[in-house]
Amino acid sequence: MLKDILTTIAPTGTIDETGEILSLTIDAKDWREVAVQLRYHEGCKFDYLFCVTAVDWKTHFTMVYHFDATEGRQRLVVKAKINDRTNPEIETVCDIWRTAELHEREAYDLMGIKFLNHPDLRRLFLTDEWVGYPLRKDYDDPINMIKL
Amino acid sequence: MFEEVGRTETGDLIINIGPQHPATHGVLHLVITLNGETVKKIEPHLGYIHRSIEKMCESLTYRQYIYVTSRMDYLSSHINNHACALVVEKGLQIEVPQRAQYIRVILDELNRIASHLLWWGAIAMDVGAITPFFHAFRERELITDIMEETCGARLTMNFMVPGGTMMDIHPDFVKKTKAFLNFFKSKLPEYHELVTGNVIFKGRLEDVGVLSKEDAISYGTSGPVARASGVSCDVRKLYPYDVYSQINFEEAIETKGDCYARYKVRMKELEESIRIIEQLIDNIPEGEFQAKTKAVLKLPKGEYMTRVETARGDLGVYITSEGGTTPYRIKFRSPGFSNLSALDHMVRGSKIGDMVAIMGTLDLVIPDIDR
Amino acid sequence: MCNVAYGAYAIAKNFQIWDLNIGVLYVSAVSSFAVIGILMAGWSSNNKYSLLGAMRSGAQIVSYELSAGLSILTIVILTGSLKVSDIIQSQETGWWLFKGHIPALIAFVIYVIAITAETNRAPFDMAEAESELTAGFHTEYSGMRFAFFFLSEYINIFIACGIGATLFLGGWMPFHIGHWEAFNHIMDFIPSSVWFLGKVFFLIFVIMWFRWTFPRLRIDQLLNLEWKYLLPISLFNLLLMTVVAIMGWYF
Amino acid sequence: MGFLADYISTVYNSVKSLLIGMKRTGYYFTHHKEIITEEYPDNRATLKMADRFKGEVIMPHTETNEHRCTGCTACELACPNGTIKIITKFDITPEGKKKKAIDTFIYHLELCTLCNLCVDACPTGAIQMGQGFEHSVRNRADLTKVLNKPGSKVLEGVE
Repeated sequence: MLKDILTTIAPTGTIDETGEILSLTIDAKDWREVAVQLRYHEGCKFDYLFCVTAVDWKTHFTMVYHFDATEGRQRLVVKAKINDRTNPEIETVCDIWRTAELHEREAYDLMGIKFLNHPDLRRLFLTDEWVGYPLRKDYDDPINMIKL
Repeated sequence: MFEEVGRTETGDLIINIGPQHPATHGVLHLVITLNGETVKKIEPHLGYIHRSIEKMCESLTYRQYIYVTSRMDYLSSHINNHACALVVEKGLQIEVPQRAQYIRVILDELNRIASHLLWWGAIAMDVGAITPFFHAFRERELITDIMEETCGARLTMNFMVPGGTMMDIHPDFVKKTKAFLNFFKSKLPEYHELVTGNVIFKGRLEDVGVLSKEDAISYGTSGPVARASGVSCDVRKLYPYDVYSQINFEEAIETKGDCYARYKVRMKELEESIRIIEQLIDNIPEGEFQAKTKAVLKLPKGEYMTRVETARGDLGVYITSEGGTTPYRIKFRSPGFSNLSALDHMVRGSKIGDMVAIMGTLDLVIPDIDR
Repeated sequence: MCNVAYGAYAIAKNFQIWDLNIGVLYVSAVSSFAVIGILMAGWSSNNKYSLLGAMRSGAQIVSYELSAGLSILTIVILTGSLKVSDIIQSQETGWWLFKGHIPALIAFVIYVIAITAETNRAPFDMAEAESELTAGFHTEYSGMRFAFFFLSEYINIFIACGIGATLFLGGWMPFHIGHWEAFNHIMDFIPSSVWFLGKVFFLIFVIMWFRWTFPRLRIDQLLNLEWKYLLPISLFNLLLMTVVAIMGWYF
Repeated sequence: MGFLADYISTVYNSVKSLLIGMKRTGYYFTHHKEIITEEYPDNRATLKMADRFKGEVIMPHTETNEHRCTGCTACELACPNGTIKIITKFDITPEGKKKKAIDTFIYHLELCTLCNLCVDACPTGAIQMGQGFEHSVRNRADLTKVLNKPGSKVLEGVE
């Protein structure tokens, strides 16, 4: 069972079965070890990283990773909670899933989450001089078209 | 970034393909390091048409946010709208009438044909043939006419609403669609005569930009790109939505992973789309085209993820709801963005001409990448 | 520049400015100047696309010159003369394309391919390759300067097709069939200039036809085609034609 | 000899595939009846758009200069872009009651994405999608339109 495996590889995490996909919530510090296990553990083999996104909860951030296993056809959502709002940091996984490289750059660009050990962490969409991270809830756009 | 333009320390040439360049089909900016004609490194610079759709959607209601998504992947706007409608229906547990499901799927497949046709013309144009483009647009024009008659617009239809479709189909819809299918089936052999069998075309695409199965999975590619590498990833088969579970069709899979395999997958998908429409078009059930929904839609607190198969691959819509009328956070996992990440890996070591062919077979739509 | 080549052309019967004794050699020599223009234009633009385009066209034109030259040689072997008027006169009884059997046919096909490449037309338009190099060597040119490039390109096509028409299709010679006297008489009524221009425009039409139909080759495939296919075939063909000419196996 | 046979068959097949392609383009060169393009500016008089074509939002008026808009602002709320702005006033009915009615119905065509949500939301069918599509103007302000005609009233009986 996937649930049992998840409790062994992430003992500190909480598992939520209410949603349509099984979801695992962990702390950002444990993310790297859990990620390696998810990719290579016999019972998981989550080789397809479908979606990487960050959610701003005003007090903290969560990184949301959607996984697919192309062989076992099981799905999983992993939420890594980042408590430090002023300087959010999490380990990169772009050496495990190559697609994460661009997705993490996008999250850095729009949410301002720093991915440690990322090979090329730069702004992706916005210019290098841009101040602030637009997708954060407290971001204020001085030229707001709707308000004008 | 602009200091790089010119030459590297090792004497390699750096050239910019884009933002305005015939090969990029939009405002994609690629910085390419060249050694002679051979590509050493390729680096995408994005954001020229980033409209921050995700942020915009946070202030739009669940009825309103659908229209914005037409502007993401404008070539398969119906399918994008479909994904957005599905996620709301899933959250509110709305039962969609059979008629609406049929109409949606038919329109999806017509949209897929139109998108692949444009791609077919564009890839031929990329490798230098001119005539196929006109052939493709002749057929595509008929599809846009059908769309215009039923939805009122040719490209950004906004025809889906949560719970069904906005209007019923036009009285001529069935007749015209059938006429189009017959016409298209008679023209499809010409496509193969003109392009598929052509020795120059084959030479340009075969063994170019090979993406192995492991890499295809690791780079998170989806749609025709992944299927050409042997990854079974058709969402219509894996996680069927609407009436796809009742339809008999095949998933086009090739194993070689080169540009020609991607070409063949898309050509096969054209035929499969015809098959799907043919199965549905005669049996559109009578009844309502829209389920009764509340005037104000409020998604219950929670997280929702829907995946649909667009013409480019696997589009995921991820909504975090706090129970209000607008999404708290919405994320569009666009297929083009993940496919783009594999570009550098595929292009390295090949010629500039190959790069154009690889870009063509990836079928990138830049608004989809930038969102 | 390329207009100099027109001097040696027999546009109609008894209408030739300069019937020099190395006419064909002269025309092909002058028409291959075009590559210098392209190279210089590409290099002096100070633009990387242009530079790449110019380098490509240099490699391409120089190599395709070989098989074009060899195909011309096959006909020169048959006629035994480089003089334009002699070549046309030798086709009085029939065009070399028909009289020279299979070797002449092969030479003709190779010649058409080679001149398509030499004049930078699709599917060999590597020098401009709009989807790769935006416009190649003439990216930075506009207005009259751009027009000059295209004028020279089209003039070059006309010249190359003119040589083809002269060598293989009998120049201004009307189309005659054996002993059909009445038919031959009717053909003679058509002015000789119409015959010549008709043949040239037919060849130009074929080259344009290529352009609609074919995708562009890649630079390495382009050179492969020349060095692996066209050059060996035309060398072999030249040998074959020599045998045919020595044995007198042509009409 | 296998090598030579391969070589020759490669050449043969390549040339054949090229000739097939040329046959196809040659066919279309000589058969140019299948023209499906429209000669747009010249056929303006006969041009007929599809019935549902979404060109702009219009408000139909009857001959007696009456429309069906009650000023309920459903369209204004439905619009995702803030395209519609309704300014209401209060009419005095013959019985002496106050009745809400529109003063001006402002429509910003420059913001409109023609998504049809306002027409869908309208309870009285007062606004429709029009067929006009030639919207180019010299001044951006010209795209801001007032849809109700001057002096127009609500049609009797529309609530």
